[in-house]
Amino acid sequence: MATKAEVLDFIRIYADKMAEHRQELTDLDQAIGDGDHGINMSRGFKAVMEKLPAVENKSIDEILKTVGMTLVSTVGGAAGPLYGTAFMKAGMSTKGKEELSNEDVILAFDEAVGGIQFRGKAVRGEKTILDSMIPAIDAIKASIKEGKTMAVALVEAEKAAWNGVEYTKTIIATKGRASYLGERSIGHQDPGATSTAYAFQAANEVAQKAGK
Amino acid sequence: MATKAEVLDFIRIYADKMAEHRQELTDLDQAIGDGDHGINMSRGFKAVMEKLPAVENKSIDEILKTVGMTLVSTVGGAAGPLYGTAFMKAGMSTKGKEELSNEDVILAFDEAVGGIQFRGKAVRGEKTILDSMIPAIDAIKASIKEGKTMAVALVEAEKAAWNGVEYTKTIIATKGRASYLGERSIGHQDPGATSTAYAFQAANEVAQKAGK
Amino acid sequence: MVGIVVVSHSQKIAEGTVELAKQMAADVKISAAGGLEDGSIGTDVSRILAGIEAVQTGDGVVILVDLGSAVMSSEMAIEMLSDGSNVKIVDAPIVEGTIFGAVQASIGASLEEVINVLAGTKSYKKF
Amino acid sequence: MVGIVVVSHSQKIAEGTVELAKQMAADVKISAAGGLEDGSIGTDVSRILAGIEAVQTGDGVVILVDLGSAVMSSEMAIEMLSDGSNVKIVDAPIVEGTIFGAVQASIGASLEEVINVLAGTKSYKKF
Ligand SMILES: Nc1ncnc2c1ncn2[C@@H]1O[C@H](COP(=O)(O)OP(=O)(O)O)[C@@H](O)[C@H]1O
Ligand SMILES: Nc1ncnc2c1ncn2[C@@H]1O[C@H](COP(=O)(O)OP(=O)(O)O)[C@@H](O)[C@H]1O
Ligand SMILES: [Mg+2]
Ligand SMILES: [Mg+2]
Ligand SMILES: [Mg+2]
Ligand SMILES: [Mg+2]
Repeated sequence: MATKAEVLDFIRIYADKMAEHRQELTDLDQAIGDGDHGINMSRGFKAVMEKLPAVENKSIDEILKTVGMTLVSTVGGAAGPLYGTAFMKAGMSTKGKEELSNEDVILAFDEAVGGIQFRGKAVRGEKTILDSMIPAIDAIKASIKEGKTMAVALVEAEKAAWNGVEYTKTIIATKGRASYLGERSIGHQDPGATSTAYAFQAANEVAQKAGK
Repeated sequence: MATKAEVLDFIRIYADKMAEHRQELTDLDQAIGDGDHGINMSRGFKAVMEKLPAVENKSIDEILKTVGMTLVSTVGGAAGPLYGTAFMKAGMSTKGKEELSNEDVILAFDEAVGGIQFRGKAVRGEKTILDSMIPAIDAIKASIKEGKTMAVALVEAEKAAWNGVEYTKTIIATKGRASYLGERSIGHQDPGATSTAYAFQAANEVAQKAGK
Repeated sequence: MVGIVVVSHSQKIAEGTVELAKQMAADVKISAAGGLEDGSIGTDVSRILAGIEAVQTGDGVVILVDLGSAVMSSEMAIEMLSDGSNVKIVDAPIVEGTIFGAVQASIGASLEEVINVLAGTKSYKKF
Repeated sequence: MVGIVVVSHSQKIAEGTVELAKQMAADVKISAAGGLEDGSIGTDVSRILAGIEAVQTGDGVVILVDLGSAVMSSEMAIEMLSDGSNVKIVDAPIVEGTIFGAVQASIGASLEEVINVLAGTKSYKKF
């Protein structure tokens, strides 16, 4: 379960993390891309934080859609349309909601990852966001299916996300700019998979605070 | 025959003509190119006029090479490397000369047109400079062969050049920017062939003044 | 007239490309959607959207992109239009394609014709 | 390292292209030879010559051109070098080719390898 306050908290914590890890994400992108992923994400979430007060009293779908729309026009790199679509799709799946059940949360995550796949036309194993996002969502589903709480599920999800990040070091990039490097992308950690892992870290922190 | 003073006179008169016909050449280029041929030629010859005083006491080849080098770096369009190479090649063929015999003049023209062909890889009939230049040079050769004076030869040359300009209206461009228009280039007069006809007009005027 | 939008991560590239295209086709409907609002490098869906709207006369619009996120951002912009059915992203070299496309559009070619010419740009030989 | 010269009629295009390439390959040897000395549109043999000299380390130089006289001007610049044998004009899209070429050059590819990669740029699919 997730209240609107928790959703807002998630956005704020994620935004903080993007500011905090700006240099790390940028350095990762420097190695296999154009060295802007941290700049992009922190710029995008700074804009989100400016937009948030105007919508925080609206329903969850409006909040998520605003986040998505803001990212799309401010991130500046591939992460903009990708995370932007993810938040917009998640928003569309929570229409009118003031609170999300576990099923709603799972649906929202499914829509988010579906949005990223629609937008980026990538599959798992191409050294992208998907390589941490898909295992994390799978972990949530498995945990909830086993009857665990969302708080426990998100611990597993974060773990799975970071494992996914580690996995990106072992594979070749076939989507995005890192693909220009071909074989040489192997050995490097994907910046987008990393920024996604921070999203699950943020969600996990919110859930642990709420203790459910 | 051509004295150094006549060569200098030719350059000055041609420069004047490029300034005078700036708009006309630009308008022609507007129709089938990027609308800069008159701007290019007048800018190039303005720069030539600034360079000329420093070399006017040197030998003819030095003068012609200076004109070529100047055009190459100031014209800015295809006409720069083309006319630039023409003047440079003509210069190289007149090494050390203080005066040109009719044979020297013909050799210089042959080298000039050869330079344009080397540089632009075009042949006659592609709607370029060559379509007025080649018939003009052929006319000079024919006249001289018939025992006529250079002054008479240049009257014929100018006539042939303008006929060549007219001919460009009937053909499709297959070299240079006008070729981007394909069939639509038919019916339009080639700007480069036109600026070349003015060169023969200038040469003709010099010869008539000298009366030989 | 078919409109053209030049989507580059670089404002300079987008603007410079538009300038070259206008030299060849002064009256073409073309807009530069380059970089982010503050001039830094990237692509911005709102700028692309504004670019499309500025050149759409009803005859359709082609979008030329440089690389990477330019494609995804352009796709999003098209989706945001009330009717994006005659707005097409074309896979052609951004500078060269824009110039050839502008020449075609300015002579009144249809959207389909412009797209066809652009498809051929890749095989055009520069020398 | 193989050097790259970006020869465009537009100073903005040349400069913007160099910026994008440097984003992907910060240490690449690259120079912009765009427009005329006064910033207006055109190509200038002296600027190209200076551009080549600025990036030639002995490992060779590739020149990317936009269109029209950019090729002829680059050829003249090469002829004016005392040894232009390892300076090559490549037929590749100017923006896209420069970025791919910069990535290759920065990882220490040879002149031949860079030229090969650039030859493949035309068949690269943007989407
Ligand atoms: N088609 C795609 N699908 C999913 N993720 C992608 C795709 N293309 C790129 N990415 C992700 O985006 C990240 C780069 O984002 P960012 O640096 O912001 O964009 P850009 O490459 O445009 O500079 C990559 O590390 C990768 O994870
Ligand atoms: N390959 C070529 N060979 C001979 N002449 C050419 C060639 N390409 C272009 N030209 C001539 O150059 C003229 C255009 O010159 P200009 O406008 O100065 O150059 P640009 O096309 O670069 O703007 C054309 O009208 C044509 O006569
Ligand atoms: Mg990046
Ligand atoms: Mg980027
Ligand atoms: Mg011109
Ligand atoms: Mg020009």
